[in-house]
Amino acid sequence: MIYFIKKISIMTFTLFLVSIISFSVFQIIPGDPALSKLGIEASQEQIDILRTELMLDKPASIQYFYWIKNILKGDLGESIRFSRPIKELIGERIGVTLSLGVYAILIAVAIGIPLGILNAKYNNTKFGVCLSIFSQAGLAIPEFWLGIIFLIVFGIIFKFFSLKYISFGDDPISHIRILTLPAFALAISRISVVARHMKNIILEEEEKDYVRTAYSKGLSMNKIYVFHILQNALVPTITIIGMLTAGVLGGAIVVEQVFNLPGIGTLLINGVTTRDIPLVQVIITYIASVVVIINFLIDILYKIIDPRISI
Amino acid sequence: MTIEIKNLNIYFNEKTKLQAVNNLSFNVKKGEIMGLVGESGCGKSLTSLAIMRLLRKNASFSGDINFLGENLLNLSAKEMTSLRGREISMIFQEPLTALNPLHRVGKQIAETLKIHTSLSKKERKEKTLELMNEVNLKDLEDTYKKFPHELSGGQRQRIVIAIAIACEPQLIIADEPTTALDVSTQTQIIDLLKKLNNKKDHSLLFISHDLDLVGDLCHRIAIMYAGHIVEIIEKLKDAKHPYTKCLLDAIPSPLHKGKDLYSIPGRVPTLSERKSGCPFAPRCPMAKEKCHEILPELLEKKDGHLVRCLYIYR
Amino acid sequence: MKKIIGLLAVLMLMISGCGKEESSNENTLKTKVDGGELVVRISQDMDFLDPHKALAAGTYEVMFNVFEGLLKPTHEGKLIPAVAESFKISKDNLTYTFKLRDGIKFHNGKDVEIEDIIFSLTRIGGDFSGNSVVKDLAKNIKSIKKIDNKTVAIELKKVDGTILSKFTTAIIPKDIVDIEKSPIGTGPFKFIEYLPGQKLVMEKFKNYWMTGVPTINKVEFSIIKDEQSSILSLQRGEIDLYPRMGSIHISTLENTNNIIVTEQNLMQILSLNNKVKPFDDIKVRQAIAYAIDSKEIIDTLDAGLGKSIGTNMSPVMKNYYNVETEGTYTHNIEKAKKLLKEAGYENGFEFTLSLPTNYRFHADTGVIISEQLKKVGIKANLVEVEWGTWLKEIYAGRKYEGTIIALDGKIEPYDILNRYISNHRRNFMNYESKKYDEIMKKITQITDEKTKIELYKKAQMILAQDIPVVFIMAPAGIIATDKDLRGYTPYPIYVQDISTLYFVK
Amino acid sequence: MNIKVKDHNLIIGGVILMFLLFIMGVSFFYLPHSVTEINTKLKLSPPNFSYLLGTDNFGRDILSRLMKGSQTAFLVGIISVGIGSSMGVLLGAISGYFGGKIDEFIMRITDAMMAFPGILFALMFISVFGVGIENTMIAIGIMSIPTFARITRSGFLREKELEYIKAARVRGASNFRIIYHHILPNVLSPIIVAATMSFSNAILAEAALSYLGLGVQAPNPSWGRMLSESQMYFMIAPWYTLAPGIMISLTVLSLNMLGDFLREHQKR
Repeated sequence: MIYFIKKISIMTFTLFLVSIISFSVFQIIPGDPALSKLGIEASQEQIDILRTELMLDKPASIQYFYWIKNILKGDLGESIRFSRPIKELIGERIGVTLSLGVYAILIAVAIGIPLGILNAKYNNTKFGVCLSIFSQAGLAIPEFWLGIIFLIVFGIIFKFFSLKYISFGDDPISHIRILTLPAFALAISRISVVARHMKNIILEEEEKDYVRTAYSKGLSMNKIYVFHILQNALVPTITIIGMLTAGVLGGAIVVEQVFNLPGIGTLLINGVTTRDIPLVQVIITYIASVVVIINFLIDILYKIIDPRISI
Repeated sequence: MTIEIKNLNIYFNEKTKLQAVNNLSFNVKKGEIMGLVGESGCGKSLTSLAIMRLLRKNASFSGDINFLGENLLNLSAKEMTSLRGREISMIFQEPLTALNPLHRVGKQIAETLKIHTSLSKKERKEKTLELMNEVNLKDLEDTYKKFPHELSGGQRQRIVIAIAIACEPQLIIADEPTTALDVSTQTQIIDLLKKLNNKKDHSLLFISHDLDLVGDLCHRIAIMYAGHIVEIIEKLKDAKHPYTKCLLDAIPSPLHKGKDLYSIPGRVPTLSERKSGCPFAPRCPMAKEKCHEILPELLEKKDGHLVRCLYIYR
Repeated sequence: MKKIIGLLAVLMLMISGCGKEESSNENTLKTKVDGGELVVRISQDMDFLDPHKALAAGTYEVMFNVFEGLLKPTHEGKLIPAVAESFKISKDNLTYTFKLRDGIKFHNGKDVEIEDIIFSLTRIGGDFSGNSVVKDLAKNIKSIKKIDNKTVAIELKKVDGTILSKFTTAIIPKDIVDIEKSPIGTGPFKFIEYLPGQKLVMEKFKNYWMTGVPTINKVEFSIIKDEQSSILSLQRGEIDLYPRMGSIHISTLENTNNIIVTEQNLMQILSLNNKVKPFDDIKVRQAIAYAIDSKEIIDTLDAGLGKSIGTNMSPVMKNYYNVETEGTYTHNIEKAKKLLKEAGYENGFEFTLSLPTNYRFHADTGVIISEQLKKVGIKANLVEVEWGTWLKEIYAGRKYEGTIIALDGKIEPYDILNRYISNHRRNFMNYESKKYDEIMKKITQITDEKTKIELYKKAQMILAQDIPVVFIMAPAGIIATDKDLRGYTPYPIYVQDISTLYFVK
Repeated sequence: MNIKVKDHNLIIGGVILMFLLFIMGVSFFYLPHSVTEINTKLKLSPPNFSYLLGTDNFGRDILSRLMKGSQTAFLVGIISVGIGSSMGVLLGAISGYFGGKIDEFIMRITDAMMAFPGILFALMFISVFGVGIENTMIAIGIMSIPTFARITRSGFLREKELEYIKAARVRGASNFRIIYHHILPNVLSPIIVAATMSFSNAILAEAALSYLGLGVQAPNPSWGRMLSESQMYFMIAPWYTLAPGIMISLTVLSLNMLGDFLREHQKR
């Protein structure tokens, strides 16, 4: 149990650091949020009223204190640009980013693992070479470029995928159909990451003694792969999924921009350009916290699955 | 004759082709415990892997290993798979890593029965408990459910042995089964192997680098050096070959009290350094000039005592 | 070849009537559809739904269909009565009496009453953080008196010839609780919902006072920031109206969609900070004006459809526009070099040209201008500036040497030209001219249309000669619509009038 | 030398990288056309004899802009890997070697930094310090510090326990000597592998940042910027988008392959 508590304390400290980084970074940002809100027409005294209203004139530490106090109370503050509670804005749009992220990770794992196994099995053969080049190519293509090509090839030429976002609640099937393209654009580079990891792990497991014992028991190669090697290989694969989350969320920001999906990625970019500091701070902390929490959960899951390590 | 190996050669083809085992010939009689002894790197483990056809892809071999009337080297992968575990089985050196960490030990024993026998699930469990009992494991039901990391080294090796004897194979190969264990467990495992060999009529090929251990356990002992068998004897004390004698001198024992311990000059040549002539010639105290040119034959001098040396029994 | 035919087709459209889309022959086969759902692409979110607070042009463009003032602008740039039926101006030009249009209703079904007008016009006074139109009006209102249930008299503090356009300020119900959450007005469309970053939806207001309008049942303003995905949505038929489209996409869309080219009330300028050396010297500014070839910029970036202009006024303003200002500084390298020599910069000079990042059009113009200036030895270092910083440092702070931006026109010519008055808050080019200030002051004191037009033209000529900024072009307004959408009426101001649109089948 | 299938990473990766380095090398001396000079009459013309890869929307030659862009790409890569590795290795060494409180603290900071997806970190950095090639490089550099720190730390932890370190300590070697002379050389190979990987990530990050309008400034050409500018013309002039996209993908592919080769080589 001590391991569990230690892990939680580490996590909270990391989250605390995350909030400090994302808060302080935006304190020294040029450009004045009040001005960009009220726009070029506003008079100076109007801007000052808004600045005091938003406590922009108080020293950073006090602002941070209030900010964290409110977050813990559940009030994430109000977006300057949309003058609406940030919790609402994120609430409306988080569904898009999460379903996109989960969908992308599922694709990456569903294709990555078999690809990794094939890579490992045909490691030094001609076929193996083509496979590994193919999976590396996935990593090499910039996500947004891939997105654009998908958009045009499947969006226009084949008129395959509609671009109008439909939420899961309204119509789950077309929700998935619409998210397929962006999810694939996001997943392609992750597939190669998963495949490479899978291949390395399998190659490592193949050398292990228990595989030789299995052979000596008279098990056929395929059975050994399925019952012994893959199971042992799957345990560390879970940590890969943890690693993917940061990359997928980062990629989602760009892919949402290309496919014009109303996720928190587009909201963030919108916030950065319009200097909507409260909104941007909350979103960045939110994304970073999601990454930290998921990695924490993966760690715990990893311990539960692997009997060798007791909590 | 359970198994007979004739002119077995094993090569490694990394950059160039290297010969690791050089036309090895020996046999193991029914119910006999045959020792295969030599310093590390002499090719003894390779031989065991060759018999099981578990050599790495970059190794090639020639010669024949006759077992149950067939040459194992010519069998197809499928035929070999059905043989392994049923007629030949193996015990490994590292009990810690020899078992799959994610499966319960009981299940790993039952797996062998599942492959080779048509016993039902319940019957397999009973047979497994029976086997665990035979290898002197305690509170069987509980141990059955345990994972490998929850058992001690000795217990784990007993599980491996249980796996090996599950289908009453003709031949069991034990590749340094006790090296990784502490001395007390070592003697228990050796006694267990002796007991099992007497009770059942399987033959045991015992591979080790510990001369003392092999001396007590085995009916016959083959001493290997740099890919060749240099001597096959029944009792260590009547060893004739200079290498065997040097090995015996190097064992600290009360007889040599007061004398400093003897150690063989030089070191074991690597694969690429092996030259023609008697392999032991460069380090042999009695080496003559001819030893460096001719590779002596392994000749049978006296009933069952074979020696590969030009000057012994002249 | 394909491209040339495309351009010809578009030019043909131009000639066939400035923007007002004539029904070509294949149209007669199609019949007008009653109702229908329309999706319009817009690029930015609303800043405020409260009409009196809204500042962003993008918001007025959309909410023009929801709110109406006492008066309402038309596509010819005139003002017609809306909530008011008629109005009289007193002899001393101080009191404006409006007669309420009878039977006019709010979207919530209630009749519009005089109290609503009084509420709307008093609400904007005091320290209410309203937009400039509303603030200027509130500053000049002395009193608002209810004459009877149908008429109201508004007394001004001092005569203002330009006040009329301020009466387009929205009239909202007096008992409204939160206008931001539920915007209610008298316009042709009723507000339904607004999801920031996604869409704003309106539906047809059945008992709108103007008969026969609107036809469309439901309008969704879909917020798509990325130009590429907007084009694709248009091609896939997911959006029906794409205002202010980039000219480069014309050839892609010409056979799948209608393309309407209009003159926009928008002036793209290269602003040179008149307080910063060497731009304080008029010769240097003139040299730059001669060095810049606006024709090449128009051909490259606006498919040749934009119009080069000589002053801060677009031809769309018709009789207010001073035609003589065109061509004051046609492209002439020798003259530019001569002027530079006279100003003492024979071997040129270097300056920083700051470009706002979120307007690719201006950034590209900067690239071309920096190349053109090289020919006369002037080195323009391009620096891209993030929009937030541009607003604070350059627009408000005036800390820059050169920048490129577009100034959108207003319905009232005075509001377009007042930026260049010396002490005006938004005079970020730091232009000071006594002569210009006097003319602008005189304009506010008179209400006679003819003399005002003369003065406007004189003001434009001064700007053309003094050239505080280089007037590059009035970019063409390109609108792409669904094949079967008709009735698009372009306005001289930044609005999308949905009421005149209809589908044909 | 019998080139075995196993070395495919080295062969293909190496060939592509040589080709790219060759292009970059040539670009220092000769460019088919001027990189900035525009002639609007030739805008968006398809690949033809005088403009091998066609022209962009200003009529500038795409090929020469790509060659010049290769300089920016490698510059961005080298500098950001330089920043990332120097800081990262230093942090990793300290926390790995000394352990205890410092290790805990540094690790928590790297955890926190790693929580921010790469692009987010660069986004924050650039919106604070402004756009431009220098800031892009620093931002991407900082982004890669945590990975280097992690790898160096695990390398140090592994080496620290080995005998030859204890032996060095017994001989009275100073901490600095041990770190510098003994441990670092043995930890170098995983760092080199990480360096190649983060070099290719830097190029991808620069492209993504330019797409969001925050990367390298006009008019000096960068692949990322060309890619983002050209996407509007995809339907009219597909070659304009494909050229930079392919260049970026090739560079990243070759670097990843070399990285894989080094990683496999390092293990044996």
